[in-house]
Amino acid sequence: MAKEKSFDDVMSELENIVEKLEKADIPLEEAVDYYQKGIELSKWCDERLKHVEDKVVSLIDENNNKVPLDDEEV
Amino acid sequence: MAKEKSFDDVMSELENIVEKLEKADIPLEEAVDYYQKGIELSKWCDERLKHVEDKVVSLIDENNNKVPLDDEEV
Amino acid sequence: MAKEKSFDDVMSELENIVEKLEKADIPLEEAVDYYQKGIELSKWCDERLKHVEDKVVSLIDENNNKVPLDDEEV
Amino acid sequence: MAKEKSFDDVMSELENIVEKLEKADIPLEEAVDYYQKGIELSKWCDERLKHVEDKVVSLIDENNNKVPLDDEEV
Amino acid sequence: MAKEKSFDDVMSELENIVEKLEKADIPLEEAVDYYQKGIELSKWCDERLKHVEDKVVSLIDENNNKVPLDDEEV
Amino acid sequence: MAKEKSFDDVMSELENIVEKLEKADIPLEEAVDYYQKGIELSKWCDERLKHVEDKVVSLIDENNNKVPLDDEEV
Amino acid sequence: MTDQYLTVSALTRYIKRKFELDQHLTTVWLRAEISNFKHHNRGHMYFTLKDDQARIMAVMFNGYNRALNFQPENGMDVIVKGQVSVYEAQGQYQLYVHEMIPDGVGALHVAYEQLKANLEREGLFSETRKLPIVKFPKRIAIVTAKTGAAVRDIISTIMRRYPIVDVTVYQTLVQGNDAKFEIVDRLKQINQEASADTIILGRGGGSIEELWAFNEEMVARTIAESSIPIITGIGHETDFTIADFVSDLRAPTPTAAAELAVPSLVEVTRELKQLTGKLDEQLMQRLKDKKYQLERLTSSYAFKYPKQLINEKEQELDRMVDRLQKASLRQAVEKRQAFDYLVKRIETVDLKHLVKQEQVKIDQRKKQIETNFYQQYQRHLQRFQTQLNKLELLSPLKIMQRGYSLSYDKNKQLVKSVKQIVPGDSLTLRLRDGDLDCQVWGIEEKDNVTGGKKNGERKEF
Repeated sequence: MAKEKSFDDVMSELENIVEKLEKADIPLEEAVDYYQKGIELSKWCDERLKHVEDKVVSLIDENNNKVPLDDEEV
Repeated sequence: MAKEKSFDDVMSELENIVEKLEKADIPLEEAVDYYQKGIELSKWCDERLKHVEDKVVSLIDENNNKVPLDDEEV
Repeated sequence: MAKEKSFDDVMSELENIVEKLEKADIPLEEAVDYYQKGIELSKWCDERLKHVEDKVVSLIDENNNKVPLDDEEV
Repeated sequence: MAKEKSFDDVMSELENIVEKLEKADIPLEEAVDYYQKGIELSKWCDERLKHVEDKVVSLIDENNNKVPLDDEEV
Repeated sequence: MAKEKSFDDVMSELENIVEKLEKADIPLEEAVDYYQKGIELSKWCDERLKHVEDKVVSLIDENNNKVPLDDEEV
Repeated sequence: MAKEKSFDDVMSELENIVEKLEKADIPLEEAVDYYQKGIELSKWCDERLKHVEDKVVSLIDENNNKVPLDDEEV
Repeated sequence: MTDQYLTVSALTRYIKRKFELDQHLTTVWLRAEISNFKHHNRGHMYFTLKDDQARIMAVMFNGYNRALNFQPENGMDVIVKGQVSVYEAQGQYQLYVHEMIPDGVGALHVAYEQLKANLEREGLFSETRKLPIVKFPKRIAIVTAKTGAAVRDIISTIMRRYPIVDVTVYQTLVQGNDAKFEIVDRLKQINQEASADTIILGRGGGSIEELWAFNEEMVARTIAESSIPIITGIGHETDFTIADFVSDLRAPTPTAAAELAVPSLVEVTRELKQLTGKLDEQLMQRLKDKKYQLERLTSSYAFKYPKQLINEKEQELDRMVDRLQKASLRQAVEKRQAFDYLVKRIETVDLKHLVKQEQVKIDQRKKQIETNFYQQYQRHLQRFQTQLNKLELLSPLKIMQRGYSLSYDKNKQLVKSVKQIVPGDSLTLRLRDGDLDCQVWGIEEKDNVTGGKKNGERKEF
């Protein structure tokens, strides 16, 4: 998957696929293809999200070390 | 049978044969031909399905291995 | 008897002969001929049927050997 | 960050970013960029404040030495 | 601070600064600058007053030698 | 202080100075200057008053001769 | 015709208006003798003024005659000032007297009044042209007679109050014809010499004639021209001379003039002390004010607690960082939730089930094909068996069970006539239960089907 694609674009794509998969009359092979594509996209999204989550958390940790705020709040 | 044929096409064909065989006045040789064709097609479908099943299993396995979500759910 | 002849054609012929034989005033010699012909045709039909049966059995065997599905289902 | 920027300008910038982040429909990558920028700005503000505080403390000390006001108050 | 400035001018300046400092929305850097300036000015005023007091006391002493006034007043 | 100045003028000046000093909003330096001037003036007046000589009352007679007036006469 | 007549009242009023409009009649100075004097008990005076040839009725109302310092009586020569008008009720013109003095001094009074009026008109009495009296004079010139109570009173008063002043007495005549010249000379002399900062012009009490020098125009003008302030103390309290009007300050008596000319030394000393005290007091007060002002400024909240300026910013920053982190986390969490939801939805797609469904479908088809084919097969089989059964039932071989047989030649042709056969031919004789191979030995032809022998011909093998 190209790095240029945004998370939200990919999420839209994924949602699209999920909707297609949820239709009752989808041909089996198409379903499998969509499923495969969906798995692929969800992996990409997951990695992306994990990366972001790690970043946010690490920045917050780092920040908390320097600017201690109320622990309950953060 | 050409690989290009879709599973659903073949299933339609198969159904077609069933309908034809249901007609009362079908000549024996034709019936045999249909029968032979039907068996052939159903074999093809079986194989195809088997192949799809393998793929599905491997996709699900793959998915489960890389994106471990709640175990009970998957 | 030509192989091109269909089972139904032959059956029609046989039926024809039987009808002729059912007529009371048919000379014996003719009756014998018809009968003889009828026997011939019936033999052909019988063979034909047997042949079909064999073929079906072999197809079923073949099918069962190559695509073993759930035993109960097939 | 350029030294010429005032604390209040940077705070406004920070607030701007926070407001953007508080909107529900922001794309993930933008959110990350905003967040990173926000952290950067908040660090800058923090340092600025520390710097200013030191300055004020030294001014107070200096003031107390030369123009003694109420000790408890300052 | 230039000696030419009058005590009252400097007091006005100081008052001005105090007013500005009392405004809640004053930018940080400005506030500190004002504070610094205010400290400077208040020192100057204080010294000025002390100087004047000394001068007056010496004048009064001188004066009292020739025109004795009520001691309690001075 | 010039000798030519009359006691009257100096007293007025002194009064003037006191009036000016009574104004609450007089600049500090001016106040000191006024004070200094006032002290000077009051000294001058004081000296003037202390310096009471026996004044001779003289008479300009019909002949425009200046003669001391007899004490008995006065 | 009657319209041309006036009423007496109208005529009288007309005449009265004429009197009142005549300037000569509104201010009249008159010298005459009083007769028929009557002082009415309500205060008004009624009398006749006469000379050798004429008389005029006169009235002096209460308000005017109260100022008189003598009692008018019949035969008295007087000078009066008044206005001529008409008493309408009597149709009588009369003099309404405003002022009255006994004749003799009368001429002087007229001169006095006329000079006073002139000088006043010139503005010599105006307060604005009066010089201020020096509060603390250094040299005082006293213009008065060398001897007498006046000069003594003046000098002693000055010496008692303010001994530090120089006093010079400029001797002068104060009565008689030459007095005015001496007074003028002295005043001019003092001005020329600039030998004083205050002049006291004084004289003791006396009659109007004795004080007359001070009513002379030249004296008045000299006083007015003086560049040194002049205090007049002439006569008694009730005496007002022209000099008094022109001088810069009028004192009722010579002693009073001395008091006005100099301050009291005791008072001056007290005043100086007060001023000096105020000087200290005020400066200290100003210093106190400034100190207080400075203290107020330096103790202002913002100035005293500068950290407060930072504290607010600190809090602001903390709040902002909180918001930043919350918002960022929320963003991540929301994306995660949205994502997880999608993933869950994908996972609920049961592909295995789909496969199973397809498998079931395939199997169904397969079964249907088999069933349908079997039915077809059965149909064909039945059809066949039906015919086969029928065929068997109709088999001509059954006829042969009754003893018939069928003969077939060597070509397997049914032999239907003897003519098909020659002796020696082989025949197959089919019986019910088998075939017999036979050879024809002889042929015997018979007629037709009836079975009669044909000519009895017999062929033999």
